[in-house]
Amino acid sequence: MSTATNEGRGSLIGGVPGGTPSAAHALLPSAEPVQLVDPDGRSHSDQRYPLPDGGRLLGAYGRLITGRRINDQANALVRQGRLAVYPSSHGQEACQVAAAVVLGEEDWLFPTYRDTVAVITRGVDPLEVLTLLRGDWHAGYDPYEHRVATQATPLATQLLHAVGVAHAAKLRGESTVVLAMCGDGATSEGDFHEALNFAAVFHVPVVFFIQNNEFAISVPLKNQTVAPSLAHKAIGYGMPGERVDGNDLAALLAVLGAAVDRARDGGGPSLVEAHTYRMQAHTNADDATRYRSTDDVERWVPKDPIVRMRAYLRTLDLLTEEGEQSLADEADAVAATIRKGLNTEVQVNPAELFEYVYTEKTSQLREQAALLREELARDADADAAAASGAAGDSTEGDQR
Amino acid sequence: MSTATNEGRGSLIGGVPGGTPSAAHALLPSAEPVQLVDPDGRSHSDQRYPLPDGGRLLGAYGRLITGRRINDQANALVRQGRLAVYPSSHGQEACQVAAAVVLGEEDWLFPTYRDTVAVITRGVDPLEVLTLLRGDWHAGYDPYEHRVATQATPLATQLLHAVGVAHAAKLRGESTVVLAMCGDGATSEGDFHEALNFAAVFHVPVVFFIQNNEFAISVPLKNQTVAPSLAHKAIGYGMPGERVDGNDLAALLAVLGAAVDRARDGGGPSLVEAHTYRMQAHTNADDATRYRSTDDVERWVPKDPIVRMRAYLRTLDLLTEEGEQSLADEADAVAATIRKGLNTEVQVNPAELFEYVYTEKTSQLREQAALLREELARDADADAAAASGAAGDSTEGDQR
Amino acid sequence: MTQTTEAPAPGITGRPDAGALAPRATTFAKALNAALADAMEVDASVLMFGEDVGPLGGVFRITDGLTARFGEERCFDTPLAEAGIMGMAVGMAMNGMKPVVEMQFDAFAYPAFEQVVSHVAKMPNRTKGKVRLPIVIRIPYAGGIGGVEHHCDSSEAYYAHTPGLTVLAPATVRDAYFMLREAIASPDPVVFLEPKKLYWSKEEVDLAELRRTFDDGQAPRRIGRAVVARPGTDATLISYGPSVPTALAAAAAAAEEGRSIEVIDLRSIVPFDDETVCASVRRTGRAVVVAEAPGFASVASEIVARVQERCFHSLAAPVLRVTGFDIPYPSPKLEHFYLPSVDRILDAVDSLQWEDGA
Amino acid sequence: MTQTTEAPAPGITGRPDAGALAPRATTFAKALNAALADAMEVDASVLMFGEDVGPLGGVFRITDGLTARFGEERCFDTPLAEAGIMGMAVGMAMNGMKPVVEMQFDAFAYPAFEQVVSHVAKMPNRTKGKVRLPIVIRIPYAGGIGGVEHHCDSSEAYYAHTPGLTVLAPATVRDAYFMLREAIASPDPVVFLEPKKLYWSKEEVDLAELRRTFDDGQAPRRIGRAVVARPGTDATLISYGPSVPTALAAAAAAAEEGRSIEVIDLRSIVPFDDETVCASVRRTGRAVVVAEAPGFASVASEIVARVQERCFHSLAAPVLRVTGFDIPYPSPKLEHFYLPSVDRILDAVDSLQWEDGA
Ligand SMILES: Cc1ncc(C[n+]2csc(CCOP(=O)(O)OP(=O)(O)O)c2C)c(N)n1
Ligand SMILES: Cc1ncc(C[n+]2csc(CCOP(=O)(O)OP(=O)(O)O)c2C)c(N)n1
Ligand SMILES: [Mg+2]
Ligand SMILES: [Mg+2]
Repeated sequence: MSTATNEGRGSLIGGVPGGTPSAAHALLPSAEPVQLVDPDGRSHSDQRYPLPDGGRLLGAYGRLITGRRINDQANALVRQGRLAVYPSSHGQEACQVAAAVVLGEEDWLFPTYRDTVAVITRGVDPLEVLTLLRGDWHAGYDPYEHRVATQATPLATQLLHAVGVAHAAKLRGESTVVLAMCGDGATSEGDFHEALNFAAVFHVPVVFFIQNNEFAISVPLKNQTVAPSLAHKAIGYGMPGERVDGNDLAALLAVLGAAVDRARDGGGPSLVEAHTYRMQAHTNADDATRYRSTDDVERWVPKDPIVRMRAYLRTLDLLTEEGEQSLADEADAVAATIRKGLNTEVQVNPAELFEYVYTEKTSQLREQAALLREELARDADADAAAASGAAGDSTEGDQR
Repeated sequence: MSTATNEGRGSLIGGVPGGTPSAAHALLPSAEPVQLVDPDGRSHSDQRYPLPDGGRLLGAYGRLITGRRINDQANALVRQGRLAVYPSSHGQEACQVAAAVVLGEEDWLFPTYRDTVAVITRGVDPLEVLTLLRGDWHAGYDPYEHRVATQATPLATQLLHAVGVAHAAKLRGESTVVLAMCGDGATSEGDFHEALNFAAVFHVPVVFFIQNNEFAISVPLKNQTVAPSLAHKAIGYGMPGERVDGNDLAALLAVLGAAVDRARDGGGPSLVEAHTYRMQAHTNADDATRYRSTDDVERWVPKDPIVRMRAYLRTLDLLTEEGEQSLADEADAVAATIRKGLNTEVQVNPAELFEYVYTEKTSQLREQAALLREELARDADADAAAASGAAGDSTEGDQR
Repeated sequence: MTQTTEAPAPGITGRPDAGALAPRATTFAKALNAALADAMEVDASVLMFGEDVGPLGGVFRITDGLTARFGEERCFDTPLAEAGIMGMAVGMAMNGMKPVVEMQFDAFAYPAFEQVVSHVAKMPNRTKGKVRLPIVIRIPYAGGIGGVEHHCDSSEAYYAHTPGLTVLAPATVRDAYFMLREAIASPDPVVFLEPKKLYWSKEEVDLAELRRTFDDGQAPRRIGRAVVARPGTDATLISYGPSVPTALAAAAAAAEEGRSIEVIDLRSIVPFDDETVCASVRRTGRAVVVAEAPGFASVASEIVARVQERCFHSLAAPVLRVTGFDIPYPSPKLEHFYLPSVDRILDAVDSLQWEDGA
Repeated sequence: MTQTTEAPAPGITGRPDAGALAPRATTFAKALNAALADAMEVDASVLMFGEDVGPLGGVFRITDGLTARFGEERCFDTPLAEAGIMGMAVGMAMNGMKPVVEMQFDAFAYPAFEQVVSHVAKMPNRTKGKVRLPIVIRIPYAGGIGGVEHHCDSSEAYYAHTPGLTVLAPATVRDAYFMLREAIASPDPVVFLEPKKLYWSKEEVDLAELRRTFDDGQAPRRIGRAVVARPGTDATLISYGPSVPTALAAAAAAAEEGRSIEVIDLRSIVPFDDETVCASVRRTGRAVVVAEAPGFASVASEIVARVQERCFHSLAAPVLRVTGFDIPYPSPKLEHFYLPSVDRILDAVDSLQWEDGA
């Protein structure tokens, strides 16, 4: 009916509905996911997405090696009981790395529980990231330090926060771009829909990045959607959708990089779906054999993101044997830091339970904190009596 | 990646994601809304949608006349204080009528607060329909009698109920189709998204019917979405979307009829967007001059659904002067019934407040009902004393 | 915690406010509107958004004129999605803004419940206070206006039970102004409940004077501070929001029968002012809690529980409740049977075992 | 309302159940699984759906084997959307089915809150009982399992405050079985709270015998019926769900100190069994309510309020509460500071003014 396009650059409210059929079709993703380097390490050219240069690929490849090492290390620590639970991104590290490295310092990353590697790649201290999963009570890191939101657990809720952060930045005229991650399962939640629609209507710089790893715990993609692809949802919000091989680091850097550039240039939000696979169980607590065969998983082994990027870089002599060794050493160093950090017990202070619920404790919380303090003091006295020592100090825990 | 199509006919779980580009494009709506009879009453042929035959059009036209009369009558009753509030569908009657008449007896209709005319067209007693708006406490009609759900107020919530009704029917092997209505504003709610996705994944026979009347109270469509059209959302769920001129009764009958047939034949859900306009304020309580000009509204006057259908039918001599008179008389009769019915005061029985909250009253509700009964008895005694009569009966109100 | 030293609030009866210059009749709605406008003027990070709050000015006109005055970047309509509104507010608050959002009616806030409970209430704690969320959630609230289903819910218990939220309900025009200003200034998320039936109530107040008082830091704190709305000696009525005028009317009626009833207007449900409430009950020895919401597991239950825990030996009778019934909010023709009424309150007061040894 | 005549439930300590034949150690989880299977077998309209409840059998394996046994049309996975699950359940229940839905964890039920409050709870009333909604909402519930954030919420107050919902929380293996069967058979919507920490608790029960008892209509009604889980004379502990074992342990410890404590297991939060609770408190004269949820405006508040309203003159001391603090549920390393503990309960009992004239 209307022929206006949906480019609302610069205005707070985006374009108007309508649009010519061809303009509309431009919002649809390509029929096949963008791939620049295939599983055998051969590169393919793509008209829209130039291959990132060797230096960039090599740098990102290093993060890939470290990312894999972090996943392996965390899994080991779970087995040793030093981490409560770990949702591994094993096999998805190319997505993790790309999501972090395409962003500038002024940008924000909104990760989920599975995106620990992305968060660390962005610069957050690994020990801080693992705080919560060690049993401490808070999310671990200061979101403002590296502009990384806390790893969201309630699915898709964070996508709306991402829109809000971008909206605030836009209102202040800042050039911040927000990259918000979610899984294939999360796309079914109402908050996914509302986030994409708000982003489009307010024309804010958010890149929605779906890691489609074909499972939501035990539920396969076909029970999640029967759409041609998840990226086909974008047109319903009037934003472009794109599909990318989620195990192809080069393609991810290119496609996500273009989406970030577009957003920064006032082109508004977009949706990128990466096709990847969850190689391990949902978490260590999950038993994946109940719902998928090892054959299914095996089929994805040859598509591993590290294998192909290594082959590509080695073939071009961008990566040498020594280079590999030094990347492995770097990765080992990070793993060692994690291991060492997790060897020291988390020190928790129960008084902190009441400290941050409100900026200033309510009288109710003051009473409750006092109750706990008394209990602890009594316990301490009893312990002290038992050990015939003295332990009056702990009563002061919440006085700061 | 995968080339399977998303046709999952017959299986409980629909198809798998993926699909060839051309198959995917088939899910997109036409570039322009389907129109079979233009505002001047001229018919146009459309390859996909044959014009309904004259008898069918004439029958539906009669309902259109009655529908308009109901809207006018209800508005008048609001002005007289006999109805609390009335969200009129003035100008949208073609949508209202078509939604009701394309369904068979075994089918279900899920209307919103604005769809009173659709509900009455489906056969529900007008006085029952207006029960709630008169100030009585319940929805007025038995949803099972005509298979019409209660008129939903919380936006988009009913779309999920529609999916559930269709799903249950499908599990029992019944041929029920469900037509679920909502407005353009409601498409922004998370429940809209979840309903369409559930319908597609479970491949259930639901026709989602959006009356895009360009406003959600004061909010114009452009602040609701920047998608090429609302029907473009369908592809994101893997179902076909279609657009239709919402003031063209013939096109509505054709398009909705085809969608219902498709659903009944196991073709799964689809989404139909009708382009229409809310000619009056949101409800009588709203002041539309605060957010739109009379000019905007005037532009839609020539597109009135009655005017064009009348012109078409008169031109073809399907409608005669006497025919018109008798339709007007029918409409008057319905209006008179409504007027008369609303002249008698609603009789409310406070004891009923506690009757239906649970199948069997909890002991808590028994106590609360008793408290109210005592109060009323005391009041009655006081009244009786004042009038020196007797009024013991009212204490028995909740004993049934 | 000390009780506010301010004089009892004037109630909604329109008693002239002695302190104000050039008073004139001002509605509760207008006071809220002025509070929003003043807050937006003094702080550029204050934003107002929601459904129909832009050009229309909100279905209750609380945001009237704000878009015209501050531009559509500061007061704007969103797509129709409450979780979206709430979630976007979280992000904006994370990034330096002070969003005030309107949920169009109480029952239409429920789609946002996950965002409220899992994020608005908990994000500050989750981040050790690094991320504060200075969000105000304005909710036209409760009944008594002859509204149809979904338009009259009293939803305070859901919020009051959720740690991390401040929950306020003003009952007077002055409090409407000061409490909304205070809510917007608060670094913590506030659920701000606006009793619909009081929107059109009036008081003689001078809004310019209120603004000066607030901007000068002279307005006594109201968050966490109850107030004695009417002093009395024989029993205490504890109420908030829409029930305050009903409680005051009941106290006035009781006075005619020779009973001196104290009325407490909580104003702040969370934090709760134990001190003011308990001081009153210890003095009077009798208490009735009045609230519109269904009584079961409600804020009224909490008040009863706290009062008997803290004032047990001062009580001459059990603490009673006059609340809504445990049923869905009824339709216009029936709501008066449901709502706490003066008679029902007086009945409750009468049953407070006034006879010796009863 | 009369109290059930059945003997006190055996608790979770695994005491043998005298009435059962061939008893063997059965977990709470297994009893729930059996109840679902048995209900699905006797009634073809019973369906089970939710997230991961199909081939996986649910993250707690409560639906283990149901898809294999009854087919994917009767027990199936849905897309990941809780409002969707709940809304579809409403439609299915409208159209002749008895849906049992699983919310994966308590906090993940919040997206469905609008559907629960505005439809599940109210549709029957709205339609004058024409549309009944025999839906069971199963919620793995509360803490004590060392779970991370969002996985340990005690959300019962939200549901108990909402008229129209039946709210149940079993504490024993037998009750888990019978109450889930009863919930599925109920024509009204039921929020069925499954204390996670009890999933692995065991009792010697014969599931086949339980099934016969239920199918023969011999199982005494449990909806609306509390039970005395341990008799005593000096004070009453009122608890439900995950707090029952803690209360029983406290009573056992008190017994060693010479105090005879009665423990009530509510089982049914809504409807509430005033009779059983008040009979006990009138006998003992003292009461402490024990519950995991934050105490403010909670079910515990309600119990305190009701008991003091109804038993005021029997009370020797105020009714006290031992509840969770008014803070977000803490992390694994800190949850033991938060949860009601035996010591905290004993402290509360000790403070019930046992000295004359205190
Ligand atoms: C609102 C909500 N519902 C349910 C859950 C429980 N849950 C945690 S992860 C998960 C599966 C998510 O799948 P997906 O989005 O594909 O992400 P992936 O785990 O594959 O990375 C579920 C159901 C949750 N965290 N939040
Ligand atoms: C969940 C919810 N939020 C808000 C409202 C208040 N409300 C009632 S109608 C309406 C506008 C709906 O617009 P649309 O869906 O386009 O339908 P129309 O009124 O145009 O028929 C709003 C915001 C509601 N009923 N439900
Ligand atoms: Mg996934
Ligand atoms: Mg509309």
